[in-house]
Amino acid sequence: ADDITVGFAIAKSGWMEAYDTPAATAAKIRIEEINAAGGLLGQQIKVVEADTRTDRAEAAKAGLDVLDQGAQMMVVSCDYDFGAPAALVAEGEGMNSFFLCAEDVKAGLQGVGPNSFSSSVLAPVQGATMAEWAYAKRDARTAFVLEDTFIEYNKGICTGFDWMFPQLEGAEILGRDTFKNDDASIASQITRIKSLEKTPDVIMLCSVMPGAAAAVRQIRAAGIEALILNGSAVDGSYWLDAVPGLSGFALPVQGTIYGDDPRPEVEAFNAAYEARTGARPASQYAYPGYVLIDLWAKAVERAGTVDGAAVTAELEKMQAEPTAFGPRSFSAELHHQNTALMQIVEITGGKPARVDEWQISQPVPLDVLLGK
Amino acid sequence: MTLTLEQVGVAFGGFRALTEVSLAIAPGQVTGLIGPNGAGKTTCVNTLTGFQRPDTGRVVLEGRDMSRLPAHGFRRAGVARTFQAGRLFGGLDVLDNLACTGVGLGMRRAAAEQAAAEVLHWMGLEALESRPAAGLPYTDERRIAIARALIGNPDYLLLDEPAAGMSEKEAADLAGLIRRIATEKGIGCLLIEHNVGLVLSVCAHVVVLDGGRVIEQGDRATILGSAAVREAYFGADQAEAA
Amino acid sequence: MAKLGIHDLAVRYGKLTAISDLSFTVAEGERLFISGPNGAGKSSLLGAISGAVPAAHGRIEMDGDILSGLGPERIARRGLSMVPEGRRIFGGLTVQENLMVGTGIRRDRAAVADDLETAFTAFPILRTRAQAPAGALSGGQQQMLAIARALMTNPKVMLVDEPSLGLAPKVVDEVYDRLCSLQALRGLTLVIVEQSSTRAARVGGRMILMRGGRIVADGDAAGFAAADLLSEAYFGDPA
Amino acid sequence: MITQHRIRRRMATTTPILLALLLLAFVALTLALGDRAAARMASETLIRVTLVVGFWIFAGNSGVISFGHAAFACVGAYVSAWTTLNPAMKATLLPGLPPALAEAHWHVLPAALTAGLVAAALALVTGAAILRLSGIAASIATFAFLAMVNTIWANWTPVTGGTSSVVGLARYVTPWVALGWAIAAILAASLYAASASGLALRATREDEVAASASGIDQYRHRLLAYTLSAFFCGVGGALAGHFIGVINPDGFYLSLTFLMLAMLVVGGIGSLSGAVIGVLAVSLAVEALVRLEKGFTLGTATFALPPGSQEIIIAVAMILVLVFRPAGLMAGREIMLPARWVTGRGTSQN
Amino acid sequence: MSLQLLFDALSLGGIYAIAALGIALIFGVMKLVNFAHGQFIACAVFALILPSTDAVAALGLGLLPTPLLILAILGFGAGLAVAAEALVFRPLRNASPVALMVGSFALGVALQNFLLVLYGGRPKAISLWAGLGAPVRIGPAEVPLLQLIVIAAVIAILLALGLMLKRSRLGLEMRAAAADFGMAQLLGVRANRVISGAFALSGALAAVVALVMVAQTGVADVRMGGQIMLIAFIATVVGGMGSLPGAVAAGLAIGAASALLQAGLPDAARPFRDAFLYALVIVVLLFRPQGLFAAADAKPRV
Ligand SMILES: Nc1ncnc2c1ncn2[C@@H]1O[C@H](COP(=O)(O)OP(=O)(O)OP(=O)(O)O)[C@@H](O)[C@H]1O
Ligand SMILES: Nc1ncnc2c1ncn2[C@@H]1O[C@H](COP(=O)(O)OP(=O)(O)OP(=O)(O)O)[C@@H](O)[C@H]1O
Ligand SMILES: [Mg+2]
Ligand SMILES: [Mg+2]
Repeated sequence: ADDITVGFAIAKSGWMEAYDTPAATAAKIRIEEINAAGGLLGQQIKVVEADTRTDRAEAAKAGLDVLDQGAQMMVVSCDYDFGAPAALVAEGEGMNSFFLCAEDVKAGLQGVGPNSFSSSVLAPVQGATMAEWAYAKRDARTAFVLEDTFIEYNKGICTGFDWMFPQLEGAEILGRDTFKNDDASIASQITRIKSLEKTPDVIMLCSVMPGAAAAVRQIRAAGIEALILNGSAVDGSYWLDAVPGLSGFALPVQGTIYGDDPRPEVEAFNAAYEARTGARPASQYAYPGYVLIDLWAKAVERAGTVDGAAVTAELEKMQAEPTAFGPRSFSAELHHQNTALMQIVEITGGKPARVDEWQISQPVPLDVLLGK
Repeated sequence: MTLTLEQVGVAFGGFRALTEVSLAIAPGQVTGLIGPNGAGKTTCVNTLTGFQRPDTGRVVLEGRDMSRLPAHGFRRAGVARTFQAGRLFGGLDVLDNLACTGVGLGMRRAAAEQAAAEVLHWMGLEALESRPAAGLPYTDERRIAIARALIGNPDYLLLDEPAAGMSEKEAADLAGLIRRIATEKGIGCLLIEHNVGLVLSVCAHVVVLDGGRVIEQGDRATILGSAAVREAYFGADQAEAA
Repeated sequence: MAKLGIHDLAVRYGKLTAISDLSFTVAEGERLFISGPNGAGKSSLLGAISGAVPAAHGRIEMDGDILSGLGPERIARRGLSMVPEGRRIFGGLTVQENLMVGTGIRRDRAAVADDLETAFTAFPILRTRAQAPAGALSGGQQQMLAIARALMTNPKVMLVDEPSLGLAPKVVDEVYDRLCSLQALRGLTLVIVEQSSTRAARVGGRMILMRGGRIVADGDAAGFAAADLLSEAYFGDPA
Repeated sequence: MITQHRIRRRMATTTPILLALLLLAFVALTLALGDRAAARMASETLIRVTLVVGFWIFAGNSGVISFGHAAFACVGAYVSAWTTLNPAMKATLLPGLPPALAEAHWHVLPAALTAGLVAAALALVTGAAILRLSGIAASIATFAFLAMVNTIWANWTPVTGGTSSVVGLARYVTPWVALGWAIAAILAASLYAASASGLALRATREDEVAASASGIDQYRHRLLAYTLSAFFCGVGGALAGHFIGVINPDGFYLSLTFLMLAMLVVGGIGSLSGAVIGVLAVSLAVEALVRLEKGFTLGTATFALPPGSQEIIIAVAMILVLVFRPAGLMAGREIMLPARWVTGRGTSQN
Repeated sequence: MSLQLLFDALSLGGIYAIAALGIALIFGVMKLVNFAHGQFIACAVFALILPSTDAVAALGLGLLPTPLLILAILGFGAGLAVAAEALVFRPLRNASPVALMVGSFALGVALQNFLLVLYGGRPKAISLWAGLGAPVRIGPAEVPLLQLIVIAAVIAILLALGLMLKRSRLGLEMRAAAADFGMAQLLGVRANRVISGAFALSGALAAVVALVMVAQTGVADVRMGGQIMLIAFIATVVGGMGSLPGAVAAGLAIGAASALLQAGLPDAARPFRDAFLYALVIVVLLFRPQGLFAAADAKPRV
């Protein structure tokens, strides 16, 4: 054929749809750019799609479906749990698969298999970034960890924070507690924070929407004003109405959607996204979609083929490969980013803005990533 | 060799349904139990079959204290009963209804069906064998309920108002059946009925309950002659007859 | 004009025909017994009149108004009350609450308390256990409650399905006494399903004999008992 | 003399055979379509048959609604994962496994059997407490049991991987494998239903009080059925895991519970055929709607249902089935050969 | 500390109690375990905002002044429940309890997907009443104002419902229609209307939960209400099916047990909180199978 076919086995209905569509749109923007610039290996890239319906069994079927439509590389759902069944189908065919934005180490070499990648930044890196940044820039010496046990991503954030923060000179985790994303009230957790001998400098909140917004609202309502840290998952201003006038809330992102990213490529992408969809990205989770196509296309050019093993070999050679959203690396041990330059966004008076950027001083070790 | 209540008392909340009731059912005999509504007759049967724990006193079968046995244990020990409402297993056919008892007594299914067929035959109800229990006419429902209780030849059979809703003729047939059960099978029966004619025609011995106490017992003549019974229970026709 | 008129009534359950071509009338204040073997269709007939069972065919009138198709609530509101087969008391409600359920349709609210008192006097056990859950009553006590409950709606026509079922002989007498005296007092029209022809004969009234969903005889109750027509209806060939 | 009752019993023995043939035809037909998605749909449907028939053994005969059977599927799936996964993989993903399991690298068949046995053992132990209850209290207790298993599985990270999916299960479940297990479940279910215990349990379903007056020890029979039923749900769970290749505690929680219940009720809880037909009907309807949602071409125009409409349509259809056939599609009847075939006398009796 | 713990327990338990009331009411009236109740809650939450799949939510009904807004949402909940009764549960009236339950579940699925289509899958933020979370000092404890409101609401609702059911004619007819629909009709009770009334009340109670949730969390999510519904359902059974005070007591008890476990369990065991909670539920049931406050006819006499 004279086309290269990329299959998107992603959620187009069900609740995952809200996460998959922006990233997939970004991926398609990059595909169009490549096509406009003459294509890949001289061929145009064609997109085929199937709906996983936010259902694991349907995801595997969607994988087969795009395969039947001729896919030579598979882009799967954002989330590891919902993307893996399709990625496994790709793996079974010796094809490459990319998660749209998975941040769990198992969404790659350690779980799905040797040809699977994600271009996003691992959750523990996000937690560790916030730990080190808050320590260095906000003099955080004491912390409270509040972990939402709902999904693995949350646990990953806390893993990274727990690894980094106590390593820092004079830093101490004063206490911790857990909650569930759909808990109707976190009154007892708040009581635990309030009954600490001294108020912590920061609260590491490892949670996602809607539980994260609910937790922040209740923490602030209770009069706790400590700086709250969170992961990238709560990026975006759409939820800020839940906590009117919120201040002192910081999170790491791969690029900012607020027009204040120091890198012009980021803003260029935001503009392209707006031109295509009529709105700017609602959160940073569009970006990994763009990056994954970018990296894969480069690897394909270098390998001269779309064959899974050959492209994997090229991807694994990438060290600090520049992309619009910062350098990315893969290796034969890890198909994820265990360190990354992240933009720090802080919300002040209900307005998010980039305040800083940070890269952790040492990559998160594999053992920590694997929870050993 | 009897099934007895010894000084049994039962209370529901503060309400004393039975007070120091003692009565005995002898094998091969039909004992009658009569009394006004709410006298405690059904409660007696419930106590005698493990559906109601006595608060005081005990239930004794052939010398063995049964008071703590579960209801299914009573049936296995040979005490069978019927209910004031038929309580057949509506979704099953008649033969299976009977076979359930066999199975409950530990038979294999084939043996249980065999036993069921035999009882149906003995009662002359073979024709009903394959009918679904749910659609049975009232009278047949009652007879099947009795048949179900007869599987595995229990030693005792307690019948709670088996003739209710039957016409005079049907009740007479039922009386014949109860007599046969006692004489041919040697089963000790307890018969609760408001049809006093039926009770007096079948029972050698009758116990009268009122307000949870035994107020009289004895043979036909004693009962008919008792002023207390007449006062508490009899209607116009029995009163005339007495 | 007849109080109740049944014309060409048919009732079917699926393929099974329970009643067919049934016609009769009941005069105001009359006492009508309905008798017949099991499965004759007596309960189905009462059900059809009260609207609980849909009629497949035919017309039912009360005071000349057509009842068919009105539904049980509206029929009840026109002053027809029923003591159904199997009593159907509300087990979780107290005895007194059971008695009060049907009084919502009455306009003479003031008389309700008097009627309650009358019911308690007629069936003293109901007064004793007024606050007990009705489900705990003995079988016969529940039957009394069902009758008293129907009376509490202050009906003009009352349908009673086997009132003596499960009642002690003495109470049966009392129930009939009570029904008859109310009838005398209020001009109540009574339709009673009664298996015992001797009982019906003693109480007195008209009697209809049903068999296989049809009327096989209609006449004076006392006459039936004497003429032994009953046993013929039960065991003889269909008329 | 051969009575109607006997004839019916004999006819009943043809039910599992007919159901097996029906499923065989279903597999043959979908495979004839030659499309991989259809083949996967067939496997998925047959796995559900195993699960729902297993579920029916308890729920259908006892009349007690259990919410806990998805937990047995969960346990089954993980047991099979623990025993079959590549040890190197387990060392990284499930570091907390005891050594014996960490090193196990079994064949999938003994693993599936073990999955069933472990689920059955769990049922025996938990059922011993839960089944002392009756009616709605028993249902709630099974629900609490499900929620407990789910909470434990979602947080016992070193052993279960927590909320994160365990991947790498050998994807061996072809339609034929699934068919084999579905037929095994159907046979077991019909043998149980025909057994003394099955009859006793149905009696308790009809009337608990009358059953104990018949000498039936309800608790014992319920426990037996619960255990047997858990076995097939355990196996079904294992199959489901190996079918997708990825397992997650969430995949064996509320949605599976309700899917199983819905299929059972739509088909009719009163009969084994109802259980099987319910699975087929719901699965095929979902598949058809999914395909409609993807769009189909008629001439030059393409029609597609809007995304998300499938769930709504299925839900509405389910309500309609319940309204118009409250006892389910089969309404308690079994698929059987007609009487004259089993009597061999050419007479049909009614 | 202990007073604080009490209020923490009440804050969670109060929400469960109101939800449990809504479920117990319908169970009492129809023997229906209404699994759509959670979606009634979610729908009432989303009724505050305009349908759109945009990430940022625009208030719709939420713009009304507070008293009107509360009335509107209560009315919405009641209307939704009444419509559900008329369209789904009335035709199913003669179906078995299991079929009813599955029907209610199907209704829940339909409603949830309907919300997904209208609003998209992303959680939305709702800015209403953030001030209600402000703590009020009561002795040594600090209690958010909202919690005091919830506790007061639970007591008021329970009293009002209790009075209504026990003392009023409507309540009597409701319970009669619940026990035997046909017999109630034979006594002239307009049973359909009465049952609609029960659904309206239950829907309004779902709306109360929705308002409390919005005030507490500030978010709207299609999956919202599911968890509460399950706990409320358990509370209904543990409390004694059909007993309203039982449902409230058990709702409060489950909330309290949850808060106590959260406070008392060691770090490592805390993620397993719910497992302990559910084990406790099973234990309670084993000792009191008919529930803590069993209705009088819970165990029918032989
Ligand atoms: N479970 C219970 N709870 C409360 N009271 C009960 C219960 N069971 C029985 N009673 C009361 O105990 C008394 C005796 O009841 P029982 O059913 O034994 O009477 P009975 O003699 O069988 O009457 P009947 O002839 O009307 O059937 C009645 O007053 C009844 O109300
Ligand atoms: N709900 C029903 N469904 C199907 N058939 C029914 C139903 N109710 C009654 N039947 C049938 O209709 C016929 C008439 O029944 P009905 O109850 O009216 O008779 P009956 O004269 O009242 O008898 P009984 O003396 O037993 O009360 C019977 O054959 C009965 O089996
Ligand atoms: Mg009695
Ligand atoms: Mg009748």
